[in-house]
Amino acid sequence: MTASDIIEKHRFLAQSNVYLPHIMVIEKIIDETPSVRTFHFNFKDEKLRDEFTFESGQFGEYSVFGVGEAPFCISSSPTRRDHLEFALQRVGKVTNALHRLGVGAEIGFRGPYGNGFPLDLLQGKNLVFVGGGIGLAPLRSLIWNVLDNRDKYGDIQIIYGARSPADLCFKYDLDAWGDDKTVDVITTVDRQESRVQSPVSRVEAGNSRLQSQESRVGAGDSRLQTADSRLLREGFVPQILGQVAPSAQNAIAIVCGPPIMIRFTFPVLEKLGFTPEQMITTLEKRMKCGIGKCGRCNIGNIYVCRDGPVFSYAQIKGFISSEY
Amino acid sequence: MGAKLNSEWEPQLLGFLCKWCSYGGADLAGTSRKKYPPNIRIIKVPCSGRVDPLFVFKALQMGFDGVLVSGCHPGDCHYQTGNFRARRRIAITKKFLEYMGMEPERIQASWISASEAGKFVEVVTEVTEGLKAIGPNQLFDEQRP
Amino acid sequence: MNSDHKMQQKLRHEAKALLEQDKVDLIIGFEAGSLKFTTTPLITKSKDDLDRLVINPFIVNNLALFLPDFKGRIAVASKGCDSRSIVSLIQDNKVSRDDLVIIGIPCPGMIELRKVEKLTGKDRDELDDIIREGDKVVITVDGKGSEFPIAEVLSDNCLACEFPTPQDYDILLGEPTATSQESRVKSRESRVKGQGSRVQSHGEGGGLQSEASPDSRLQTLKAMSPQQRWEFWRKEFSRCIRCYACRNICPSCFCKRCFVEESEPRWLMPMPRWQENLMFQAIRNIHLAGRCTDCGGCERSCPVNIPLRCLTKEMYDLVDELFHFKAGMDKDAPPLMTHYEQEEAEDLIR
Amino acid sequence: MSIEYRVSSFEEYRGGRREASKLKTQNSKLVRKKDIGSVLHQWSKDYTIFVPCNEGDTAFTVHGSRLTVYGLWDGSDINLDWYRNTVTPPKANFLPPLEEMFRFQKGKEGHSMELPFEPGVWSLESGVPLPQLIFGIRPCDARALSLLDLIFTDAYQDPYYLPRREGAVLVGLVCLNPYDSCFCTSLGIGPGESDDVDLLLTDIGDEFLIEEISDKGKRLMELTAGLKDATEDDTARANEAKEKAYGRVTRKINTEGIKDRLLSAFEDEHYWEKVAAKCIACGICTFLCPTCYCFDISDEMVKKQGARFRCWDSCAFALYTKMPMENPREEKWQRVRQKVCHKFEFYPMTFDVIACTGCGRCIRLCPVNWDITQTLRLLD
Repeated sequence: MTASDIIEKHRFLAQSNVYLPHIMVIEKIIDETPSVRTFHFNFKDEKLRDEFTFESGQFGEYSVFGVGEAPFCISSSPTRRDHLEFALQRVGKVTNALHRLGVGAEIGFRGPYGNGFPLDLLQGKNLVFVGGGIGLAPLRSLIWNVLDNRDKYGDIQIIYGARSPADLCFKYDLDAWGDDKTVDVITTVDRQESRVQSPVSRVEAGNSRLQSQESRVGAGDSRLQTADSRLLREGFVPQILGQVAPSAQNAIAIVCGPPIMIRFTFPVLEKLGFTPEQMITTLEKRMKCGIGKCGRCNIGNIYVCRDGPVFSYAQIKGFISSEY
Repeated sequence: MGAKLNSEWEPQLLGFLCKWCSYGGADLAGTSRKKYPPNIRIIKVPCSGRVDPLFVFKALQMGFDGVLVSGCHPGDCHYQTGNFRARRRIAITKKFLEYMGMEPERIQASWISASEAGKFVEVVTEVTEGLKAIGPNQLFDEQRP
Repeated sequence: MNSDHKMQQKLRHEAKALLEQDKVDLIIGFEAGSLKFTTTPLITKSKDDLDRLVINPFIVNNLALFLPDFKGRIAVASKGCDSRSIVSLIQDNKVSRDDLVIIGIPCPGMIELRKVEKLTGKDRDELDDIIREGDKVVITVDGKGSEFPIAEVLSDNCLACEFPTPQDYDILLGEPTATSQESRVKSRESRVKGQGSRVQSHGEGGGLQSEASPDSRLQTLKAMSPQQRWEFWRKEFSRCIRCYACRNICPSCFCKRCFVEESEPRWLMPMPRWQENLMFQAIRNIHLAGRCTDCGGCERSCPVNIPLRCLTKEMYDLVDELFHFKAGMDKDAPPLMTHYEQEEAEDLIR
Repeated sequence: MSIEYRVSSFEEYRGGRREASKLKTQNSKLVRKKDIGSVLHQWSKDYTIFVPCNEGDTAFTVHGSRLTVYGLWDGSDINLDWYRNTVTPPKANFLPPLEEMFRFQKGKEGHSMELPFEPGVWSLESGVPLPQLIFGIRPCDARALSLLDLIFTDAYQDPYYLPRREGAVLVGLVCLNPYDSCFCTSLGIGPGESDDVDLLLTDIGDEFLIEEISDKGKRLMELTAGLKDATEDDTARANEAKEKAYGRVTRKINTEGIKDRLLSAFEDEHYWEKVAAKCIACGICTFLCPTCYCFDISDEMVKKQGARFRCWDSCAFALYTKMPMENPREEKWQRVRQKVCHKFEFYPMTFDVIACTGCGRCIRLCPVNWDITQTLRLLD
């Protein structure tokens, strides 16, 4: 190979450089909770808007130029394509920077990465969605995907919980699903009243004053926001799951939430008769590259970014107790 | 970095001023319309003891030509001992960075009370002149001329 | 039978007794390493392991490093510099003296393998034997032994050591090492001279500075202009790969979260660029003011041979010069940076 | 962006490539040691040449220890009689400790991005990009690069590493004087292994025997003037030297069923705590491991211009896996377990090959002599 061959080769590779993000524009911002915000965004290059395809459960690497990159799932459904959505909690450097952005700001996006939920497997099954906190984001993409093809699936049950009424995400979705007679929604909070304010949300409360209010849209007046105790149960998600006791017959449980919730949910499902193959989860790990190179997101020999983030419990059972 | 070599180059000085004394001194200099070099940018700190050597180094790394840490006179600290502690920190920082090869003029410290507007003007003027004499901070440039 | 061997016997005996009498839960000492002329820390709760404890001229690690990692009562083998690090940790409330049994090793100095390698032109694993005999060392290569003065192969920090016998101990394994008054005087002299050379031109009185002077590198540096020194460090730190071995081997670097790991604000980029590397080391040294006991661990562990002791020793001397403070001498004394005197260091302030 | 290609195993991945490039009949040539300079000179027209050199000589250390690294060849004659192996592995030439991935800037029209000139090519001062030729690479390190190829090819092609790799020529040098920390023979590689290099040199006294291993190597030899054909006697001498060197590697590990032994020890917290106790969790063993590839990505922006960089990262650091709310590998023993298992359990599970080549750097350079061979021996 001569030097000029190599230069040619590089030109080609440079154009398909997997690490180069697309420029995206933020179209709308929704405050979900004091520390969680949903962003509606779209490709700046309009040609790419139609070319782009993804599946529920896949994620992307979002960057604020000069600050860094972080992975989040695409929280909108591939069946609703006028824009894309992602939701994030402000917890670190990149998420803080994202929260400081307003409508019209540009972010970098590369993806979609990962495997997505196995829709083939889910068809014709009864689905039990178990979500906690911001873990509803990936589930939400799948739920809307399923609801937009309602006749292909059996019974649908959604068990969702958060720390307090104010920490419930996607209240407008919870309301909409609650209105849907074909869906059974159970919402729970760890504690009903006298919400202990987390340090994060206190910082947020201070910071949001600096934001221009008109560019953002509040979550609206949800019935859940009034903390109506008839609609809200009290207790941890795994506990409520045990009480609701969905049948494992022809069912698949899809679980997403903080690691601690995931760890406690699997035993409950096992007790209810779900086999490891019937339990599906989507995991979160610290990631940098998103494409199985940088090394940090492994659970055993599995890379969450490359082989996941969606796994059946059967796949990760061996490692989950000590590595997740 | 070419601009730095320009004859119109003016040193940039970062001042960490204690809010009880030195900041008051700077304020008084301003309100009493005393003239002092505009080269100083001021960060108000609760006490000179708040100034971590890290701040000083970071400022120089970011391209400031000099750093001035200023607090209350010994014995006058609002928190009793803050400036005594600052003094130890500044002493080793200054001496150590000098050993590493930084020009000693770039790290400066002073005690200025809230009434010493004159001293503030004097210190800022002297320090700025000193920085002009040694030239721009090119310590962290990739290649030094 | 040389004194290392005697100390080793006593160490094993004492350690066994401490475990048997349930006076401690854990023993930290040294055992033979897996390579020639190396040792490795032995951290054990089991009596059966204690026959592996060794004392030889290669027990270089500063075992104070491990103390904050473990709960319970610990017996730790400790050389002069290690004991000062332990005292320093006590001053900083990182460990409690009540939980410790310090087994003191009066230290005759550690052999620096890199010096042996330089002397013989061979790598460590190509040497047959290195035997210390008093103030001589016999190095055998290809079956042929050659004798050298021990000073030629001792670590710089050992040559400059002021307190080879532990400052604080419960058990001492041998007679205190004759506090080498001589070396103390020598190091003071060279320091004074070093300061002098800041103003004077280098070379004056150069006859007194022998090659073996442990601080000759510092003096060479001080004789340079600030620009030359900065250029020197720039070059050295462009080799740094930021493995943080210098930080992690250091008992005084006990922060749970180092400033380099802070992301908001991001003090320095997590990347091996000389600007960041230099800043990391400068700030690390400032944080270690009054804590560093000149054990030499950082320079010894650096895989890319950055002469880090030229920084740590300068800081060590600086705190002595400015505040008459030596790290780890008195467990009841306050740490350097939490304390002050009414009158000090005023000449540096306008 | 869908996954194009999954690597199923080392043998499968390499089998095809090796078939395509490996020569049916191998030719051997001879070059006098003092002529190496002129050979390199001929090669330097098409390649940027890296040779082992000693940085320690110029460093300001009273300890004159050698700090051997691959440095840009300066055009002078070279003598490698002193050379054993480098401190920094040759992976640094393909996955540099720090590299700029792309630049970005914010203008009136929003953000724009720009790749550095020819990403993935070492450019000479003249600005002409040339592929690399690594002269004197040890067989273990060459194998390590083959192992790295797997991860950078699998699923997504890495646009920085792979172009550098594809252009490069590896000129191996048989390792006649292995260190006491070497254990390559336990991993199916000998000091004279030729599988992963393009040319293999053996020191046979005043001359090097050069074996053409791959097509790439053959082409290079065809362009090289001033070489003699090797006689059968020369080849015999080289083989004898290799044989002898093989016997000099005395450190061993038992790789038989190691994957399963580690799998069953995975949950044994007591074992991992014990072996990790003296580890200081620095990055030496991972940064200087020829098969470790983990990296970090970070942004830097000054005013409105910035760049995204990637640099080496290590599983030994707690920050490596830290998430805002929790850290799956907070404890040192978990990180030590990750390091060992990644090489001896996870890599075999994914690619059916152990990601260790027995180069011994991690043992040789460890500040506390943490020895992976001892750790593994405890599992026997």
